[in-house]
Amino acid sequence: MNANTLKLEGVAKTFGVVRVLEAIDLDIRQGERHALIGPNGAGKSTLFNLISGAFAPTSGVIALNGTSIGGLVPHALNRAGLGRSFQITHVFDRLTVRENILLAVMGRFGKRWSLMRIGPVWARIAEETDRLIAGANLAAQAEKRAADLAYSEQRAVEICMTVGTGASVILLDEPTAGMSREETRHIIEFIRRMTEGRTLVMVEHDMDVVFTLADRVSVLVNGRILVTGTPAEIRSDPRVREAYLGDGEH
Amino acid sequence: EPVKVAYLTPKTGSMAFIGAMYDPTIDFIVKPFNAAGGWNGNPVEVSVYDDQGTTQGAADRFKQAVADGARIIIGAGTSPLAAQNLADIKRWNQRNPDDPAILLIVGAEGVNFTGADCSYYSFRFTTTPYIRQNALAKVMKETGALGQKVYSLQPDYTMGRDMEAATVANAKTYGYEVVGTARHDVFKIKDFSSFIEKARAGAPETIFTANGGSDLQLILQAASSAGLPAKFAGMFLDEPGNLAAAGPAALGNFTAQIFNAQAGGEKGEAYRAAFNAATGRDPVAFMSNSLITLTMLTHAMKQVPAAPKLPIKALITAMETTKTPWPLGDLSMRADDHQLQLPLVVSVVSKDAARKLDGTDMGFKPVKLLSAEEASTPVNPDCKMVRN
Amino acid sequence: MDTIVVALLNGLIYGLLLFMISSGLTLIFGMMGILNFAHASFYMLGAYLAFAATRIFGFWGGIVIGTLGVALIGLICERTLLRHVRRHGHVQELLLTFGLSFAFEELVKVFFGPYAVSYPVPESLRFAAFSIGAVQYPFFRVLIGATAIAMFAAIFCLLRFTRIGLVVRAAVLNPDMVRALGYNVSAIFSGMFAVGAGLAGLAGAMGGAYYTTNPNMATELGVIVFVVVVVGGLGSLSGALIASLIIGVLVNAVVYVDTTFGDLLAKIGVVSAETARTLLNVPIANTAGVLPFLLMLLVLMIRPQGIAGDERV
Amino acid sequence: MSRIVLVLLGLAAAAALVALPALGGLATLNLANKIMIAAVFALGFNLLWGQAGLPSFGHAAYYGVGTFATIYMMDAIDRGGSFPTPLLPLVGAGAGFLFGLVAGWFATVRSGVYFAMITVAIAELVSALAQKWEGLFGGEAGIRSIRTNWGPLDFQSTGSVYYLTLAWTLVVLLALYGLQRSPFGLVVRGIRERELRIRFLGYDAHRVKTVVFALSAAVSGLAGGLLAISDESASMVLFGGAGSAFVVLNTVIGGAGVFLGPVIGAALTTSFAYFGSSLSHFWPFYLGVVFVVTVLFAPEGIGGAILARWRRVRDGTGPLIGLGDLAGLAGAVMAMAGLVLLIELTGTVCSEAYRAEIASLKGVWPPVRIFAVPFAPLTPWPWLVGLVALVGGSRLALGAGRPVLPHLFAGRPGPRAEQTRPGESP
Amino acid sequence: MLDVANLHAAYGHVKVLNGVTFQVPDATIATILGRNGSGRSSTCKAVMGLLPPSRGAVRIGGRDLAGLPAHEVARAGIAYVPEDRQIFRNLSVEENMILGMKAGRSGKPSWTLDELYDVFPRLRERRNVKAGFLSGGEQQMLTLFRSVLGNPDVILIDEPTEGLAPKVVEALAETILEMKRRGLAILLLEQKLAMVMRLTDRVFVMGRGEIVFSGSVEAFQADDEIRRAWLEVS
Ligand SMILES: Nc1ncnc2c1ncn2[C@@H]1O[C@H](COP(=O)(O)OP(=O)(O)OP(=O)(O)O)[C@@H](O)[C@H]1O
Ligand SMILES: Nc1ncnc2c1ncn2[C@@H]1O[C@H](COP(=O)(O)OP(=O)(O)OP(=O)(O)O)[C@@H](O)[C@H]1O
Ligand SMILES: [Mg+2]
Ligand SMILES: [Mg+2]
Repeated sequence: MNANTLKLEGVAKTFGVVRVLEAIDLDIRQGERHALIGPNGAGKSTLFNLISGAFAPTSGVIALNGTSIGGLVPHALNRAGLGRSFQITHVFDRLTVRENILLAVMGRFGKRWSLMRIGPVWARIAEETDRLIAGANLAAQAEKRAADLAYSEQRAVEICMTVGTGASVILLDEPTAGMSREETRHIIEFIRRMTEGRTLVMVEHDMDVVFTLADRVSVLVNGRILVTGTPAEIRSDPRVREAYLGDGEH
Repeated sequence: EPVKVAYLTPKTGSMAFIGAMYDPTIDFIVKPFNAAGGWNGNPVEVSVYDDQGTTQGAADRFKQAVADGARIIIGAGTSPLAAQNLADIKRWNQRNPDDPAILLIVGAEGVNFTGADCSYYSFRFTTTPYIRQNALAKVMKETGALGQKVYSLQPDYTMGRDMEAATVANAKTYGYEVVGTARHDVFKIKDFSSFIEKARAGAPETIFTANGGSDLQLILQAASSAGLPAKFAGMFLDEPGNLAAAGPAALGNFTAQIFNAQAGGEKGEAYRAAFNAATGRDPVAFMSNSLITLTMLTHAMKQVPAAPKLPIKALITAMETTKTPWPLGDLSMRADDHQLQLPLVVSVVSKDAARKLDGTDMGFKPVKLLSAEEASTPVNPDCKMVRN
Repeated sequence: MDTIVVALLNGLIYGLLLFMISSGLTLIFGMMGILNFAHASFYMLGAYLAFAATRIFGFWGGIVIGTLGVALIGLICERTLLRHVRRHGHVQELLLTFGLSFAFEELVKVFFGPYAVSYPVPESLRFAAFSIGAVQYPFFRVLIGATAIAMFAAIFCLLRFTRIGLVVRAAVLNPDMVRALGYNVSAIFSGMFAVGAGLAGLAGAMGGAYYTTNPNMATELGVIVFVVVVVGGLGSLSGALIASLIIGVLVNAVVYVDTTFGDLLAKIGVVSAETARTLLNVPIANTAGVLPFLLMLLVLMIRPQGIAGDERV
Repeated sequence: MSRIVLVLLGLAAAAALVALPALGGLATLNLANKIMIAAVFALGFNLLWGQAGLPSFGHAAYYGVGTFATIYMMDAIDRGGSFPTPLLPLVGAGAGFLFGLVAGWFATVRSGVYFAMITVAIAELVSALAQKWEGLFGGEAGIRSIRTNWGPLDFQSTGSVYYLTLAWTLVVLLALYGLQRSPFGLVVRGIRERELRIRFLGYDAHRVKTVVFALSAAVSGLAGGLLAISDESASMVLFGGAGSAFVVLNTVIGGAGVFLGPVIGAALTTSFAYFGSSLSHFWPFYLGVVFVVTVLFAPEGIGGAILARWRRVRDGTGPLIGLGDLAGLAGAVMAMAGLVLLIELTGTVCSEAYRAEIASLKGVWPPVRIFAVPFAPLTPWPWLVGLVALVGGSRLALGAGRPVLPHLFAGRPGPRAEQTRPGESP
Repeated sequence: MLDVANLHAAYGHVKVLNGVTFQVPDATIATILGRNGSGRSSTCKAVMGLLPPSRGAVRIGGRDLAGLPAHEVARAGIAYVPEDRQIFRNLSVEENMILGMKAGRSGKPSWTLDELYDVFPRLRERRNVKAGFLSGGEQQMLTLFRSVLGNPDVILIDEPTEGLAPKVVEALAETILEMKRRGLAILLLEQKLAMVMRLTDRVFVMGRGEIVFSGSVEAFQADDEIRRAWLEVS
């Protein structure tokens, strides 16, 4: 197997005349946690959307485990091993927490057209669902409707779902947005636990989160990758300070 | 013990205007009949059932009517409704051979009712497009109004297709040339000006049409505003509302009418006056069919001898054999296909008509009254009636 | 040649009438996101109100009262009914107007009976505007066309050169934020709805006179206005205009086609001549009524946002 | 406790249903048949709407196709073909399924309003086809056939048709309930909530929607098959807009979000049409008003309102019927009575027959009879009474309803979830 | 000067504000701190009239605005920048800005489009793009500018730094200080303590729908008790 789980080569995107991304090359390694940072409007969300198949790249190749995933529709992408969460929470409001997560797990076990819950595989599905719910500290809320949860809990459900599909590569878009310091600390811990052994790519503006969670960081500026490196390297890179961090407390 | 009669008609829905016509006719015929003793002392009781203009509604009402004890069913709706009634009658009689019911079709003009679908237990009290076209062509030819070039503009369903076929078939008989035919979707075309322009290309003198309702009104409007010189010869111009809606565009067009007081002379005028005195209205269009149906029914009943329960078969026989007087001439029911034999009036819309209609200054001036024999067309060969 | 010109003109004018009716619908949808099922009912109410008023105020008085009266009815509907279901989303609004269309049709029958009423174009307006060959082209048709064009211009200016258009478009998605910027959203919504309804009322007052005024006129036109709006692109005014004209010309032009579907397919070589004569022997000219639906289906499959609609963000 | 009550209620209902032929007359049985057919149709429709969130405004097409297919099969049996009569509705279901598969594949490419418009277009085209293709659809006269007996089973009486319809209705209810509770049903509801999410969980949403559409069409077709058995005929009128409209009406009045909602709606509107039409020609207007009022004040439908009260009892937060409910109900009845009085008066006074009567009485306005009570239309009293009842009743209903209304709305998503979401069509 | 006195408000039956009282004088930046869900955003909504207050007063220039519809409140000179970037996605950037434009009530120096574009030039580049296509941070800035263009006397800014790159946060801070220089009364809701301490003149701490602390930055920093009880999670 290719060690580079997710590989981008020369990926570019233009909207009309606006060139948002130019020739992005990126290697995400098996099992690493990779953060994508950069100024507002640098193209981070766009890059995410390209990887997750929402748009097609104008040029370039995106490969997952060595095979191109360009042009795949979302469900095919998912089955190829890619999971994503959304910047704005996308839970199923009127389903219970358990049902939300069950949907993700069911699909992983190939029970997409099942009319009955018979057979040993359903025991495993239930077990896995319970495990995820417990992992997210949602056991007490399991039978509540997702819409009735607090925001941070919804985010947890969202991440559980993404993990629950068994994706090997997980994309998270600003997972801590809208959370207080305390909640953020909590969710970082949770993400770390849930994505153990998987490859994680995330966009985040909160440098605390980035520097505590990420193994490597890529800085995107004006549609180009400025630099990729460990948190320490990034923190001390003068170009990054200039373009992104400014002269604030970091 | 009253004789129960069920009158099935649309009172609501988009066909409600049909049912609204029939209200005044029932009491007008039935009251005097009951006053004179009814059927051997038993009054006739007519109940109106709203079939809502849908075939499902018609089926429901039929079941309700027979459950209520009616064995004489009057189907006063459009062809699809009458077809449903007919199917229900046939089923009923098949399942209840000892307790048969009959269907009196008031206004449906589909050829099949006295053709392929004719039945011993059903009677049709109106014409077919063939009969009307024949009458129109005959009279217009005689009076020189027909011309050499004829066009056919029809609604694209059974009746329109029959009218078109009749128009083409009669070309030789009445010495005209069909310069074109066109059919259109029913109640879907708002602007008929293209149809009019297309017709204009053949320079017809007469345009035959089986249209009614808003389609007819729209066609007349379009023709008049485009200044098309041809006249229309139609079946249903005298439905209430048409003259009002078409306005001056209606003038000069021909129609084959079931009843026209002026054409009936004194008798006709007396009948109209009596009806008007009782109901405040003149008998027009299918109102006349309803009057004919009820008149013939009550007249036939008089021929049926007393019994504990009205014997339906005897009623059928009486219906087939008696001639019923009617202001325009005698009415009879042809035994071979149960098609009404009736006199027809061909009239033209004119401001000189004796009676003005719909609050307009126009009315129907009779051109010629055809006797039942003159108006008749041969038995439909498709009708294979099983008489039992 | 003359025939072609007349056919084209007929098609265009019919298209303009369609636009007249559907412009209000487009406006209300494009601005407020309400798919107003009762819109064709407003058209019908316009015709009936004008008819009732004509007896007292004359033809022009009837047109004015038909327009304003329906605008008022629209206003009342918005204030007392629609406003209260808005927070439940567009489907609920759609259902409400669906129920209203049902009720309006029956209400008209309560007052005016089930038949068509006599609401003709007055004698004084029945003259030819000009003639093309043997054809005297009626003035009233031209008047309908001109009104529709004036209507387009007026709405276009309203939306383009005043801030109202912006405010309403913004308020559909974020009413609270627009309020917080200092705009009286509910007043503007009511006004917009009233204008949309009034436009349908005007179309009804004119169309009812030229065509017919009967209780089924809403149902007969109801679906076709939706076709116009969908084909044009939901909410796009110029799209609606283009779609109206296309549909108008198409349904008029198809009448002149003297061939059947079978022949057409046989000519291309898709089916055998035998099949053409038997199974597919449907003259194309007979399909004028269903053509708009075919067109709509086609547009929805190929270009779902319609001719001029943009992909909503 | 509540479960026992439910079971008892269910048993009582079942007993009443089985005993109906012995109790009711022919007309009652026929009404019951029509209610069940409408209920099955509405259940099929609601599978698409309530479960998958896809609003179809052209469902009559699948219903009609089911009816025609079944009639053709009945005809084949009549000519000596062998097919068990009790299974005839499956023919309708099969036809609906196949047609739904094709139509659904096209329609579900889009969502929201666009989806709705495609269903309308398909229905219109089918309706036009039925009008033009006389050979298959029988033109205006339609086509008919007859029920044949099967083995020892006699299907000639309305009673036997009733039992057959009842059996199939129960089968459909059970099957749909099972489907809703099944894992696949969960996927369908997920699509209703957030299709994009479902796709990112690895489900082929288009395929799922196509299948749901086809299933919904199949149930509608099955209802059409039941109609064919009951009426023994089919005509192009079935494809008209009225059928598509009524199924929406039934579902909304009953409540799309409640499993039995469509059944309640079907029962109400079918009986309303059945009895109403013999009482007043303006019954469709009243139905329209009931519909509008439901949408306004009980967006979850009557089923939703009942369910909310049931929950109230179960959770011990209130009585089954509170004082507010009673006042609201009384107000609604009063308002409706006032409306009926006003409309009947107006309708009669404006009618041609009445004007003719005035003419024949030489200008005297005869009393207007409403439910056998005479009213003098030229005095202000009947009008005033109607107006007062209408206005007062509405006030009572609205005022009394105020504390109740939040309960009615209980089922909707909270404000947080209501914010518009990107990537979703309106 | 914004003067909020004893404000109460509820979502349905759930009370969120239980008598909120505070003042923000002109040319002052005040910050409300508090845990998630303490009711800060609700305070802004209640002041604006978006969440109708059940009791209490909202005064500006002596006039009580409590209970008025939101558009009246806005016209009285209060602007609101919501936390959830309520940009008009279907309008272009410039149209969004135009919608915000409104003449101020007093003769205070007014803001112009160009001036704001200079603060964050990316928006100028994007002026004809539909706002829905903007990146998260661009949307955040647009929301702020749109309100500023209304030339308000009082501005309520809810979580402005959310999703902003650190460098843009600098520009934002600069803009807020400029507003203060032009005499606005500014109420800030913010989570980033460092930023708060740098900008603000006054600190309010909110807990359970009430103001539990009110004072200068120094007083706040000195009061460990308050921080522990109302801001940190044990
Ligand atoms: N559909 C589009 N049409 C035009 N421009 C677009 C479109 N989508 C994005 N853009 C532009 O592309 C640029 C990159 O946007 P993107 O959302 O990827 O930024 P980002 O890095 O995620 O920023 P942020 O951190 O602020 O969220 C932005 O300037 C945006 O305006
Ligand atoms: N629309 C709503 N309906 C019902 N409850 C709400 C609504 N909005 C907020 N709440 C509740 O009101 C309380 C206060 O919320 P508010 O948004 O004012 O808090 P906040 O201090 O701004 O928190 P945050 O840091 O999350 O923005 C919370 O418990 C929240 O759950
Ligand atoms: Mg982004
Ligand atoms: Mg907040």
